[in-house]
Amino acid sequence: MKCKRCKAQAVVALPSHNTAFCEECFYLFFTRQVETAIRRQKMFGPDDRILVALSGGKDSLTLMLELALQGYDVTGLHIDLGIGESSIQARAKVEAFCRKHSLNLRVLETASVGLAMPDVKKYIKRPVCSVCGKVKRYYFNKVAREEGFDVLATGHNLDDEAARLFANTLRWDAAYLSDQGPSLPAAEGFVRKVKPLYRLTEFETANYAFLKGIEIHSAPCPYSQGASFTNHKQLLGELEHRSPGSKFAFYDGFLRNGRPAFQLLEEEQGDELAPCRECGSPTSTELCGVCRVRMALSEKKREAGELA
Amino acid sequence: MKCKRCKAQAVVALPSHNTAFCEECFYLFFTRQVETAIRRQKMFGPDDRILVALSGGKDSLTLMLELALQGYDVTGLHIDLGIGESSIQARAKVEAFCRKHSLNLRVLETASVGLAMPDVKKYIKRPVCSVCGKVKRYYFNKVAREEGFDVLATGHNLDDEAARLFANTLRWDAAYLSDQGPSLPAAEGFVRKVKPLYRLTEFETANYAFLKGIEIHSAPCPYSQGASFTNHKQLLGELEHRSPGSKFAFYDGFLRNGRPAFQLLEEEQGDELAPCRECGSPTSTELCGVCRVRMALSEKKREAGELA
Amino acid sequence: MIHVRLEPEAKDIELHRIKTVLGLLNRLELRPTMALVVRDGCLLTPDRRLYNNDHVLVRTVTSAG
Amino acid sequence: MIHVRLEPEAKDIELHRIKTVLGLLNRLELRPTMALVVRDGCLLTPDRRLYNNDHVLVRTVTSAG
Repeated sequence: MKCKRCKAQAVVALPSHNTAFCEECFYLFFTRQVETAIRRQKMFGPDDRILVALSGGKDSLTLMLELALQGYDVTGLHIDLGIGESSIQARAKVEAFCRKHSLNLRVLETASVGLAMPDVKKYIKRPVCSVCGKVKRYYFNKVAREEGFDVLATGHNLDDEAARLFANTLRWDAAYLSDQGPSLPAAEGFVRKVKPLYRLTEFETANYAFLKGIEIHSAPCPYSQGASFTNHKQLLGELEHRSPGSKFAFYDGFLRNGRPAFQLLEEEQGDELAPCRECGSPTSTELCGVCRVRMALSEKKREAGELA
Repeated sequence: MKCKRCKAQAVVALPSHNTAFCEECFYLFFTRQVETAIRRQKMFGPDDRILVALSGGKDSLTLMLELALQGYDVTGLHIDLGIGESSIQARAKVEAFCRKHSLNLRVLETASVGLAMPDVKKYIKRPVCSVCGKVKRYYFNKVAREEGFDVLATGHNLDDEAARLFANTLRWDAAYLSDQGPSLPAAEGFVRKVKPLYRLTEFETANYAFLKGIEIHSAPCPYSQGASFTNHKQLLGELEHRSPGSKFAFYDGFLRNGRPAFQLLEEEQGDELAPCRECGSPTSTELCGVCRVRMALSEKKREAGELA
Repeated sequence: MIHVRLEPEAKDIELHRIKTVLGLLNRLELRPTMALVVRDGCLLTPDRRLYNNDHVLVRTVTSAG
Repeated sequence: MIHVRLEPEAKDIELHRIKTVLGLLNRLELRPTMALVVRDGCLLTPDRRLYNNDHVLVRTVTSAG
């Protein structure tokens, strides 16, 4: 297979775009997809300060490197969840990556704010993955706001976004469907959130990470019950295989024609948000979810004699 | 496997309902699903005159028989498309079925109104399946209105409805999504349309037809490019297999939470309908689709020297 | 060995080492709710045993429309 | 015969009668966009030939999160 642009030996074949590229031309393709995402979804400009959520996986590190190469002002934020060897390794990968490429990095340890995940798993009855996701989103937003960043960027790719959309659609969850997308504007208490890789598939980010020599953290979290949305990703993968391009068409069509309907519905019926009485973050209840978990955890640990 | 109700040898196992039935108890289950559909979706009452669209397939004949057994006032309408041996066989099956069960039947030949499908295929450049569907819907509605029926019933089952919904959702077609459902109220120029089998799967209607000894017309139409929505049915079948009940949940959730959003959107943006200047049927253009096809066909045939 | 009539394809095949309806469906790559399985005019659930020289009808249910 | 390293499972297997990357992916029941295939540090497209005694890395791309 030859590169469609320069006719050299191709290293990446992309059926959904009906094309194939050599390494250099693949970078060009990749960069243009990110540029198009940033421009069309009005994500940010050259003067914005961007906080990039870094888990250590291929997508977040790819995003960080690509934005830096495009000249944006990026700072990484890694949240250390304190889950034994897994968290230690993920953090080490992120730190080595940022050192190698001379990129700014902040690390926040959830244990330091009373939310070590092993404690959550031990004392809180709710599914740990759901609490963990909530805690991460909360602190990404909090750090971005408190340190004056203009926008929070995450490494979600097209497969992540399409699988999440598929799950929300199967349940017809109007609230989520009104509020899912690659670029969510700032709102009272929430920093702007963007997903510059939403036009690129998992396969494309994996190729980029491999070609750029990014050492990724790929061990699954020991608490995870298997990959989230994996079934949906497989079904959508099947659909894409039979009809290349249909995954992007599904997601893009939603942004154009689906989401507006649910936004209209939510305007008529949606919950009002008000500041949490503990931390000031926007919430539809009096006390926000993260403050509730933090308080419950501290009480349970006191009962168990682990706190003074 | 034993019947969950009476402990006799089961003949039908239904994973989505986590149950199995003998023949008699399966009929009871089937009847109750149809009764629930009619009641919850306010389809019709005991005094309504019901026109049932009969293609000759298992679903339409099953619907006709079950409604007759429940004591409803039903009349069948078969549309003879004039497609050679295929149409002859389908019509023969429908006529034999109605004779056997002493059911009222009307037959309309599209050739008699200038719309024989072989001519459409020969002279009209649009996909014949799309024109054929349009013509059938048009005459089902026209006969129902002109002959004073209260409601038109079609044999669409849960798989048909879920696959169509899936296709409309993948494209996020807001107009179709605002207007899909098992019970569409009468509107200016349109008779009420209902799908009393929408809670029953293709597997369930196939079992019913087999057990009732219904001789079905199962040869595919010679013009068809393979079964419509078959890929989508397979994907949804996979989803259902992994998570029994998810097909109905997808469709039912749409009716509760998805459709209202698109109806709201269409109220703000939708096309206005007005009577067709030729036939009076409601249309968003001056001349309705069927009249346009009929005129084009008659002109092409005149040019070809087939009409005076 | 069992004799299998496939519908609507109207094709006859013979299969070996099949012990149950579920085994037959798996061999044909059909999910249990994708086909009716009939022996001597009676519908069979997936758990039913099949025997040597059984004649079985397998009718897939997806409508051809 | 070719030697295959599977990631992220960290498993080594050997496969026979494989002539192309596509054939390798098919044998592993992977669609072409579900995995990277690497030989001597270089990415291979599905049409590339594989040779006897090749050492190949197959890394599935679906993130484990």
